[in-house]
Amino acid sequence: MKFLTLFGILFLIIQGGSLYSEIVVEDVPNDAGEALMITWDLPDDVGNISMYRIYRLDPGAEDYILVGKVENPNVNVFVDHDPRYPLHAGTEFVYKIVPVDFSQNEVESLGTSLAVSPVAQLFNFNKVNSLIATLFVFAALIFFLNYAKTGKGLFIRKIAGLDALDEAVGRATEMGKPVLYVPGLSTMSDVATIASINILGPVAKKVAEYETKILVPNRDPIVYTIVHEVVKESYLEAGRPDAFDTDQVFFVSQQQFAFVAAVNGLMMREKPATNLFLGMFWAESLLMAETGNITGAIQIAGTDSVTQLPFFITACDYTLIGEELYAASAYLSRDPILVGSVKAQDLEKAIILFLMIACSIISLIAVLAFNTYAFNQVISAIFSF
Amino acid sequence: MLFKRTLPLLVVFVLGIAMMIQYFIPHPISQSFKEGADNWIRIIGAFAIVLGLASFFHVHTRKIMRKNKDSIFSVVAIVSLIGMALIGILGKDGLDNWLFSNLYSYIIVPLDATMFSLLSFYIASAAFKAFKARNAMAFALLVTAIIVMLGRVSFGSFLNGLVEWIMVYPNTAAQRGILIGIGLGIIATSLKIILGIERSYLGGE
Amino acid sequence: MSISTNLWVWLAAFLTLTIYSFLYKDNIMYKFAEHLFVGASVGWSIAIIWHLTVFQYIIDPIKEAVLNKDVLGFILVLVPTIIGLMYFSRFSRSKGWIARWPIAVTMGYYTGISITPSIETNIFKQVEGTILTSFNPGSLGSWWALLLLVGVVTTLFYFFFSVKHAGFVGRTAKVGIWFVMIAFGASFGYTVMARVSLLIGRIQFLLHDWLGIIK
Amino acid sequence: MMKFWLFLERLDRRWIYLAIGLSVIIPLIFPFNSPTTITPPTVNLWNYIDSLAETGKPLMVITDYAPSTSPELDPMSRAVIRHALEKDIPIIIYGGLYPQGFGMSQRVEQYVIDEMNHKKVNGDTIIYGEDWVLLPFIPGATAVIMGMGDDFHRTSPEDARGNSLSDLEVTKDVRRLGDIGLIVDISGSSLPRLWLQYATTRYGVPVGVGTTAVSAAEYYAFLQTGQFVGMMGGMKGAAEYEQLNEDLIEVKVRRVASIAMDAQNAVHIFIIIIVILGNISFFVMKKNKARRF
Repeated sequence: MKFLTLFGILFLIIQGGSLYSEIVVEDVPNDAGEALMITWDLPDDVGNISMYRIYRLDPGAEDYILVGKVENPNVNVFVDHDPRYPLHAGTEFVYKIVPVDFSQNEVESLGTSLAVSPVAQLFNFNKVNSLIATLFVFAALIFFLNYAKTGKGLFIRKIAGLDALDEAVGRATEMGKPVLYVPGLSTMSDVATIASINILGPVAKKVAEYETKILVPNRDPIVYTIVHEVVKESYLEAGRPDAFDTDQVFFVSQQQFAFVAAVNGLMMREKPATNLFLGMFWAESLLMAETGNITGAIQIAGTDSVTQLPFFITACDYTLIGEELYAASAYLSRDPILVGSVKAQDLEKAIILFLMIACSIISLIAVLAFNTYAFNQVISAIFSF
Repeated sequence: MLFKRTLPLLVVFVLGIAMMIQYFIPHPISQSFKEGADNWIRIIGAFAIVLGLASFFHVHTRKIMRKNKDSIFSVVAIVSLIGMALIGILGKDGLDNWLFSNLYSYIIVPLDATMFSLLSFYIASAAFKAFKARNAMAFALLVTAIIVMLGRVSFGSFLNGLVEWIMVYPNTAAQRGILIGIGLGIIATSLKIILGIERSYLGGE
Repeated sequence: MSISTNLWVWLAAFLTLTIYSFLYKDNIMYKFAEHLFVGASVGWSIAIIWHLTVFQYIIDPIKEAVLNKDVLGFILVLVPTIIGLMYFSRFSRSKGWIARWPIAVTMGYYTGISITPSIETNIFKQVEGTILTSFNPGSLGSWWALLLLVGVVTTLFYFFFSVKHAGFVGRTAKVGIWFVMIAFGASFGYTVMARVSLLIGRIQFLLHDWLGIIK
Repeated sequence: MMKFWLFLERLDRRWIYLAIGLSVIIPLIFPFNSPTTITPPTVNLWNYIDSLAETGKPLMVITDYAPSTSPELDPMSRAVIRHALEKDIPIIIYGGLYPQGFGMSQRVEQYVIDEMNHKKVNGDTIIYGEDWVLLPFIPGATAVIMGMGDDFHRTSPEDARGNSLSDLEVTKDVRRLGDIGLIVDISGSSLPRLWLQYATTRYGVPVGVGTTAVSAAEYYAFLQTGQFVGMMGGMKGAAEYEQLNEDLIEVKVRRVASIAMDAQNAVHIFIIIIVILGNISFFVMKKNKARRF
């Protein structure tokens, strides 16, 4: 259909636009077939026109319906994409453009278009950049997973907050007090929650080995279900399945501040020696961390919530900033495969750095030396969607 | 083993890849697949609350059984839960029931807002206790915080330009750096889950 | 203006004060309010899930499918309902693993949809905004844009994990940490006002709606 | 002196809590009218609204917020509505695209009417329908803006009290969104951008914004490009608007935002002082320890 319209346009160009009506309807690409673009030639008496009304004839309908208007007489393009008058892929629509003069009367129509149907695409070409990036990330991960199997290059730089985990759990053991672990306040939809669960496994195992108690309050019931299994499993791995008390991991409330009220109360009453806040947090970050300060607990936090990082940094002893939270499971386990994935992340970072610097230099050279903004358009074409 | 581990991992893989691919396909079939998946997740998630409730009742009945001075509060929690739920479910007009909405507006809303407002006390005490110029970087943090706070009060408007500059340049720069790192972390963690490399969430064998 | 005669307002005021009493120390009034809050909020969520999810997404669609003899529609609601019910296997000691199925569906869904948006909003958008597209040595703005680029680059260096933070990498990452600290100080100072507004709101409630001292 | 620093070093948090509580309560009961420096975004908004008096076009005030942000945003709605009523600019009060906003607009309306009717200067009272109109909640999200853009009366045939819009003085000539002089969206969310995108870009109605202190940062970019005619940012913005009302058109009422600003100033200054004192004590103690060992 698209080709037909293209031929139509070519035909009109060859004919000088005189034979048929000059209204061209084209499919808007890269969508679900929900939009059409209509263009028309401006009439000779533009000076007498105040606006255009765009009418559409739907298949099976008897009358044209008004789908929109263009209030500038010098504009000759309209995109029909209005949820009130939806278009459907595969059905044909006919358009009519009617100019309106300054006394609000409709004058003679500019004619009608050919019947055109919108097309639903199987691939959105505007997103080809995201696709390439996704494929690249995939490839990098798989490459480094295989590389990791050779056992080479397992170095990870020091992450102070994670080194302190051992000491923090040890302190709780010495004091005979529990460890409090809050796996964030979000659901599984935040990948930070998954990262936190990956850290919880080794931490719970260590706690079980030290014969200490771990308390894990939960806000989301699905997270609760998963966390419960993870902690139970860790006790099993540590060889102390009988020490696991099912109420150690519990559900509190889905209401954000009700959860905080309960956790703050718990901190005041149980006085955990160590508080670990890892995952996704919102405004409650400081409410919990300050209460933990009052009870004198050693606190380690980690989140990818940029707005809450400043509060954790001020109120906790150690804070994992953003990506450090995601690198934690590799750091703690030193599992070659997980370390490999951290290496893949580093490669991606290096490429991003290179792109940022190289694009800046090239576009500056282009602008300053050759006075052209062409490269800037290339950049925005690459990174926008 | 097949049903306990292999097939669930396969489900994660297939669904993960499918959700990724649908993002690139604007066709209505792909759109309705996404809508269907959204609905499924909503329905499946609704059942998990029952496990949450079981945990809630288990914890609190045990506290009541223990019969110490705090047992009474567990009674409060259970009674208010059951009361609120019954009024909301059985009450006339459903969620618009006057008692249900009054309980919401005069119990939950003020408690929520007051808990939230505790932050204004804690933000002050955290600043006092933690903003100490222990080293050059801590000094940088506390000086910026003071400048920005001064710029926000009525007679600090001479600092407006500086505050805006801090927010727009150094602040944005650091946030961008952190955000890019987080993006890579999210992608890597998601891929590890999809590929079955990280599987601790499934529990043991 | 005078003291409120509405009992509901008195209840809200009482609860507000019990929460503030926690600032002094943990006490029985706070414990009461805390447990009331937790219980009532879970009860509230249940009512909401009952009306909005159970009815809107399960019971009504099933009814509709049965009435219209729509087999596909029926199956499309029934299957997730069965998967959801699998969570209940956790109540059994030996069949607990069945709950892995709904968990697997949830994990697959969320990890699958998180990847591409992260590429776009966390990476592409941030990179595009950072690249220098023009530079005019006479304009201050250009130098600030350059500073922004330096800030992003150095901050990213801090997140290199598989390289030792020594020498060039170490020094660059250190500059990045400076940017991070300044940013954190700024956001901290910037947020104070919003938090104090919340307290003002509560105090206005107490003094105006409840006690009627202020207009 | 040493004792003082030692006291500070070991200061119990509860003294700080008490001081913060008092810094808020005292100014609310006994306002001390701290000076307000007026910034360009607020002046621009004020001037634009003021100039509507000459065109006779109505002003639409949208209360797009929920109770949680009302301490910051209510004073803005009140100040803007006061301004328009004083200058006889017809006002359409609208709760915005979400149901919660309607409750907010009702509350603000009631407050301003009470205040105006108490005053009764020159026996000049305000009349519903001639001076202002309250719109009901209309479901349909973005489609509502587009509907208003094409045909205002068809999208919202009646006001919140059941009168037909074509019978009311304020709205009878408002056939479409383009007949409105200015939209002021008061919101803590990203909704003002939606109004900008549709109302300004599609229908050519200028938009001004009132927003929370936190969101204000992201709107500066839009002000610089001139997409918004002006902005009130946070309580301070509202206080500035109240100041302009008082200075330029002599509105003398209780200045809610200015009073809240007193509390804000007190708390901010208090935090700055204790942080500085805390650092001095930190260094004095450190020096002292060094000397002792």
